[in-house]
Amino acid sequence: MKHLHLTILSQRQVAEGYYEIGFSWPHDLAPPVPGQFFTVRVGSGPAPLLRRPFAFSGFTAGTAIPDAGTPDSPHTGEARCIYQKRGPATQSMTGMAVGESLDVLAPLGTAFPEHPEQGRPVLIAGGVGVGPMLYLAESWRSLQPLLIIGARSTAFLPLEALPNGIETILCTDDGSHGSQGTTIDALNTACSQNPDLSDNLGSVYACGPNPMLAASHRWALEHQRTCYVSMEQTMGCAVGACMGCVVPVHGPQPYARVCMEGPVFDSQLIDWEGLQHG
Amino acid sequence: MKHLHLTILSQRQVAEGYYEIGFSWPHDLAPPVPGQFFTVRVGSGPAPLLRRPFAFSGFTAGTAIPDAGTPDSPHTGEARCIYQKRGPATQSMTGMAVGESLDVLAPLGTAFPEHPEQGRPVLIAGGVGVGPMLYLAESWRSLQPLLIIGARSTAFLPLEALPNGIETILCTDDGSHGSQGTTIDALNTACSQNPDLSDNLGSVYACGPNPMLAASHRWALEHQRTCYVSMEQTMGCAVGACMGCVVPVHGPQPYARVCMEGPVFDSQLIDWEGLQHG
Amino acid sequence: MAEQHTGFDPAITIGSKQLPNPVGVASGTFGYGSEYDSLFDLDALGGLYTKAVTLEPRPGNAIPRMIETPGGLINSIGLANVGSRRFVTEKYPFLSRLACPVIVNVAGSQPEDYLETLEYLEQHTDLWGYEVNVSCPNVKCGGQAIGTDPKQVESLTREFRRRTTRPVIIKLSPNVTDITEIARAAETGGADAVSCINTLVGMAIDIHRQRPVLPMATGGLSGPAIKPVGIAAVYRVSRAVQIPVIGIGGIMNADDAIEYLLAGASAVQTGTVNFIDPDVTVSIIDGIARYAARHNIANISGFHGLFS
Amino acid sequence: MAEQHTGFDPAITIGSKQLPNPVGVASGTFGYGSEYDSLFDLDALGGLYTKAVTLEPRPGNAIPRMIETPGGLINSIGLANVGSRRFVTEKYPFLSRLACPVIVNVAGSQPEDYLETLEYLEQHTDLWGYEVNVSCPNVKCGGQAIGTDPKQVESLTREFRRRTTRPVIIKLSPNVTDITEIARAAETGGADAVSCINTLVGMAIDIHRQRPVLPMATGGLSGPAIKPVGIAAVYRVSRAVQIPVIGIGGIMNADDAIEYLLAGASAVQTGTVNFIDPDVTVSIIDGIARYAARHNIANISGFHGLFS
Ligand SMILES: Cc1cc2nc3c(=O)[nH]c(=O)nc-3n(C[C@H](O)[C@H](O)[C@H](O)COP(=O)(O)OP(=O)(O)OC[C@H]3O[C@@H](n4cnc5c(N)ncnc54)[C@H](O)[C@@H]3O)c2cc1C
Ligand SMILES: Cc1cc2nc3c(=O)[nH]c(=O)nc-3n(C[C@H](O)[C@H](O)[C@H](O)COP(=O)(O)OP(=O)(O)OC[C@H]3O[C@@H](n4cnc5c(N)ncnc54)[C@H](O)[C@@H]3O)c2cc1C
Ligand SMILES: Cc1cc2nc3c(=O)[nH]c(=O)nc-3n(C[C@H](O)[C@H](O)[C@H](O)COP(=O)(O)O)c2cc1C
Ligand SMILES: Cc1cc2nc3c(=O)[nH]c(=O)nc-3n(C[C@H](O)[C@H](O)[C@H](O)COP(=O)(O)O)c2cc1C
Ligand code: FES
Ligand code: FES
Repeated sequence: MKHLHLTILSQRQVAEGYYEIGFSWPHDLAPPVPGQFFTVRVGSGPAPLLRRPFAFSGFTAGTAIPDAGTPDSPHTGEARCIYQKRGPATQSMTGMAVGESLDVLAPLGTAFPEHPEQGRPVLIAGGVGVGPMLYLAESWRSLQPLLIIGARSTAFLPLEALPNGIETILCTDDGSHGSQGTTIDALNTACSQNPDLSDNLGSVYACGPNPMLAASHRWALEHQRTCYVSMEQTMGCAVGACMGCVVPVHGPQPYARVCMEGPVFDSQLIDWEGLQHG
Repeated sequence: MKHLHLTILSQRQVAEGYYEIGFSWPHDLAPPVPGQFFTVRVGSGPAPLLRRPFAFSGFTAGTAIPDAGTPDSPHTGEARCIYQKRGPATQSMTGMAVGESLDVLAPLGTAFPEHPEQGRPVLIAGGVGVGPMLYLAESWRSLQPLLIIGARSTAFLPLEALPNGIETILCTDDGSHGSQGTTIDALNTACSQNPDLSDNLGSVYACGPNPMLAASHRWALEHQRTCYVSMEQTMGCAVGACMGCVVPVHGPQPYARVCMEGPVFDSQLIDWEGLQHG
Repeated sequence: MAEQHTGFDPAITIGSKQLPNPVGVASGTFGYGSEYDSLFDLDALGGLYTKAVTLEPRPGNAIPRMIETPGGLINSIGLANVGSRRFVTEKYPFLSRLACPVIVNVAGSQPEDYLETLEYLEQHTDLWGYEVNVSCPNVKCGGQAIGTDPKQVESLTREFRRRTTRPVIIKLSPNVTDITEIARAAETGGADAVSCINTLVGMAIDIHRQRPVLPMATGGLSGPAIKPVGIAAVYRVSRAVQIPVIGIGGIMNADDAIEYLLAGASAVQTGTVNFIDPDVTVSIIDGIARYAARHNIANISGFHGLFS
Repeated sequence: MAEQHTGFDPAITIGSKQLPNPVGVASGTFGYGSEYDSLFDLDALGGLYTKAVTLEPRPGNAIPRMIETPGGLINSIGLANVGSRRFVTEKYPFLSRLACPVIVNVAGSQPEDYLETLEYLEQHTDLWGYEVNVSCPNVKCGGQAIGTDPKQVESLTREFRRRTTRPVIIKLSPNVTDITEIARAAETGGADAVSCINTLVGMAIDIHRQRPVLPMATGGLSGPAIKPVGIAAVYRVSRAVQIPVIGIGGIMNADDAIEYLLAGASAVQTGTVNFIDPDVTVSIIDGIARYAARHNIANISGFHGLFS
């Protein structure tokens, strides 16, 4: 993990309130992998104060990027992230221009497993969880993942950023795009319409709001699949030092750190009961 | 005095670290006069927190400005200010673009006297005090004011913003432009080189750092002229409510408020001794 | 300007009187009202708390008197005011014409000063009530020296109580080990409400001149930086006493005010924000009413009921 | 990286030992060091204060544990730590290899817990010294409950003193009426230094869910918002005791650290800023040295001498 000053290479809106930002990556640092995240310091004043964590949504290796990095350590790749405009920090990020510097701590956290278990991986995404699932889908392209993305309504689906050639089911709460209902509803419908699919599906990977993660976990349990979830929690240090970002887990320790042991966890480890009270 | 949302009409750099910003003015509000000031709320977060005070450096009446004000109350004038980039608020102001909205409380404070006493008025300016003196010089153009502007060195002189057709003496601490020395040195030199000038000079008007104001006051005393100074003090409310911006004065009350009784004071009223300790 | 939202009664009972709505302006940040008169309709306020009034005029502290800090403001005004007599002749005439409750913030060096000021005001004015400032950190005696001692707070409150039937509000200092102890002392002494909090003791140093920025060294810290301290104080105090608590500290907008009401405050005061957004109270009053309507809150206790 | 600036000796004597320079990292914001190892050279630190260590492991408080406020951070970690035994086996090996002073922040519920932890650490480690956390606002017993009572502070300090010749530093709470009284109690008990301040009691409310954001309701407020409170505390405490004062609270950069040194601190600790700018200590150490060189300051007391 390094404290980096990277160069913004791209920024575009991908859905209502959602943006994709791309920034340079040092040639001598291992590329980020799906599930890992980084933190950004926005501005230099006392507010917003804390660094903000974001998951990587993609990475493109490349050739040296002009004016990014130093001659000794040129930047050769582009890392990307899809973020939602929520409060002061993300608001301010939408105003950052190509060429500006981004203060980044990266790469952080425990990624998704490098190889999925047998079968077509099922990737379930919603809200700010879409970014990492797009990256995971891309990296497992050859394994024919099934990607399911849910949103409140059409406008919030990152249609601009969807991958080509990956089977993707979209669903919305209001039915304005794809089927109406949750991602799990969509998954169940797909399985019941196509029993072959159901048999072919392997383990489950989810990132999104906690209720979506809990539902993915329950679905996986019922269908005897493994499930990995990528969790969120307000962070202090993001490097494992402050014990601020913990979630309740089963096991000898009552809590695990989202920034170190996570953000990706085997869903069986999570104490979903305990989490609800948080 | 009103709480206004004005439209930025212009912004340009006029010297190293100095900028001139222009913004719309409601048709139904009296134009600001030289010596008056306004306060700006920069950003919407907890820092910078307080509104920042700035003096008007000019005003141009005009016709309705598109997209400024409302149909009921169109904005028809442009008010201007010259400001120095110092800390967070002014730093952030340099990034504001034409068309953006400016949160302004204006007009505030007691102006320079509308008419000068007999003779050619002497206007002494330095640093962030240049703006209001340019406005005063402009408004007294027909009275042939003598404008003296001092700066550390050439780069800090607002050469871009100087008025045409007004006798202006420039001086710098390092002699890189005009004579070397203070504004009072320059004034003395001019007087000794041209005794006629000396006789013709009327009252003195000064805005700039406190030592410059004190020197102007002493010069005026020695030469039996009236002197008006425009003072600075950290402000809270800027409307006379908090007693935060006071300066020590002679008279029944020990302090006067820069935002109400000032910023322009008859220099004889100021307790220059007491001010030094502040 | 504030819309009417049916079903929500914004009034709050304090002792024998009512505040028409929960949003007042804090002492020292609103002068004597007239300064803000051209900016909005002062009659809409749920309380106008004047700058501290002392028996005799006070020049206030040496300059500079203010310095901005991260998210905050340190002031060292030092109870600068025209004194009780000139208050009555110069400031009261304007205030007496306002429809909103006018509360004079009373201060002094000795308990006797407070009481003489009170007696003078009782004789020469017809105010809504008094806020007793036993929490000013910017003066050597009086103020905080009294407000950190429960015995003195109780006895001063009792003396106020004996001399007036108008609401008596004790303004608490956060610079104590246990603010609930002071609040209970005020309640025992007969206070109708407590306001909390006054400023925190704070200081800034000029590293270029190697000396304190403020000549008195320390001053009072206010503004958004202290909101968490104010919320914690109100939460604790409102659970320790039966009388209403008026929440103060770092309120910048309606959401902040709602935080205070949920924490247990029955009313709030805006302080530093009046310098930043001088007509913000209008939108805070409105924002509270909208929130109440959205959550079917019938009156201020409804906020407390909703809180878990 | 830090340049050498001739003429300035950055070392500070605390009891029988020296800190090599005045910039340490505050307890709870730097884990047990290893977390930051890849970011900069920890050996350059003027002190590494560990997360609180208690006799037995502690899970810490319910979640969420953190919330950002204007210019600040409220935490409710609740002394989550692996306990003294696992500290020795899991954390100490890394720490023992560092060249910088390692100070364990000791906490507990009862005075006995503190002392047993101390005795265990004395037997199993060779640390630079101890910082006694009698100021944690996030636990029901221990912590602040002890730190607000001068008698308990004095006696606990005395018990530490009897059991170790290493530096004993008492960490003071700002949540008291008179912090100098507590500092003097620590000095009387035999402390080698005091650190000040720990966090302020603060609270935030979730107005959408009508409940405190933190399950424990209140937490500890840190960050730039509290810097003025920390500066005022150091200014007062350093004038009330003879032992060195270690300044903490809201330091974000070298200028802030210099403010503390001028106010009377002999050293400083960076807390929340480690989350924001994890290698900031490098530039703070350098910035202090530059300032000292510019003002011909020979050593840390030179900062105090310059102050008027
Ligand atoms: C591991 C991880 C990965 C994430 N990945 C993404 C992503 O790919 N795209 C994306 O849009 N968002 C992501 N988030 C969420 C993102 O961090 C927040 O949206 C962002 O911090 C909001 O900041 P703000 O100032 O705009 O809003 P705020 O007003 O500060 O907060 C809005 C919401 O974000 C939460 N939040 C605020 N600060 C933090 C913090 N320091 N840590 C965690 N949550 C915080 C708040 O609790 C609140 O609910 C991720 C969070 C985590 C923990
Ligand atoms: C009546 C008056 C008229 C002024 N006119 C001009 C002008 O025409 N052009 C111009 O460039 N500047 C003017 N100033 C000064 C201007 O207000 C400050 O430069 C500005 O506030 C700096 O803000 P900052 O955040 O950029 O810097 P900061 O880092 O906040 O401050 C830099 C300096 O400005 C002073 N300052 C900060 N806040 C305030 C405040 N609220 N009130 C007064 N001083 C403050 C500080 O003491 C410090 O010395 C005027 C000030 C006053 C009182
Ligand atoms: C400039 C200034 C002057 C103040 N004067 C007084 C005063 O005279 N009496 C008093 O009780 N409180 C006084 N206060 C404290 C405020 O009334 C209020 O309690 C405090 O500022 C916290 O609220 P805020 O964070 O909203 O500003 C003053 C505060 C400021 C900023
Ligand atoms: C997340 C967090 C955890 C903390 N844990 C401890 C602790 O275990 N022991 C302790 O004495 N102080 C603890 N503190 C207090 C800090 O050491 C420091 O005193 C405080 O944060 C003020 O400094 P700052 O404003 O620079 O953060 C903690 C602070 C934070 C933010
Ligand atoms: S954010 Fe500090 S331990 Fe995870
Ligand atoms: S700034 Fe408040 S009285 Fe002048």
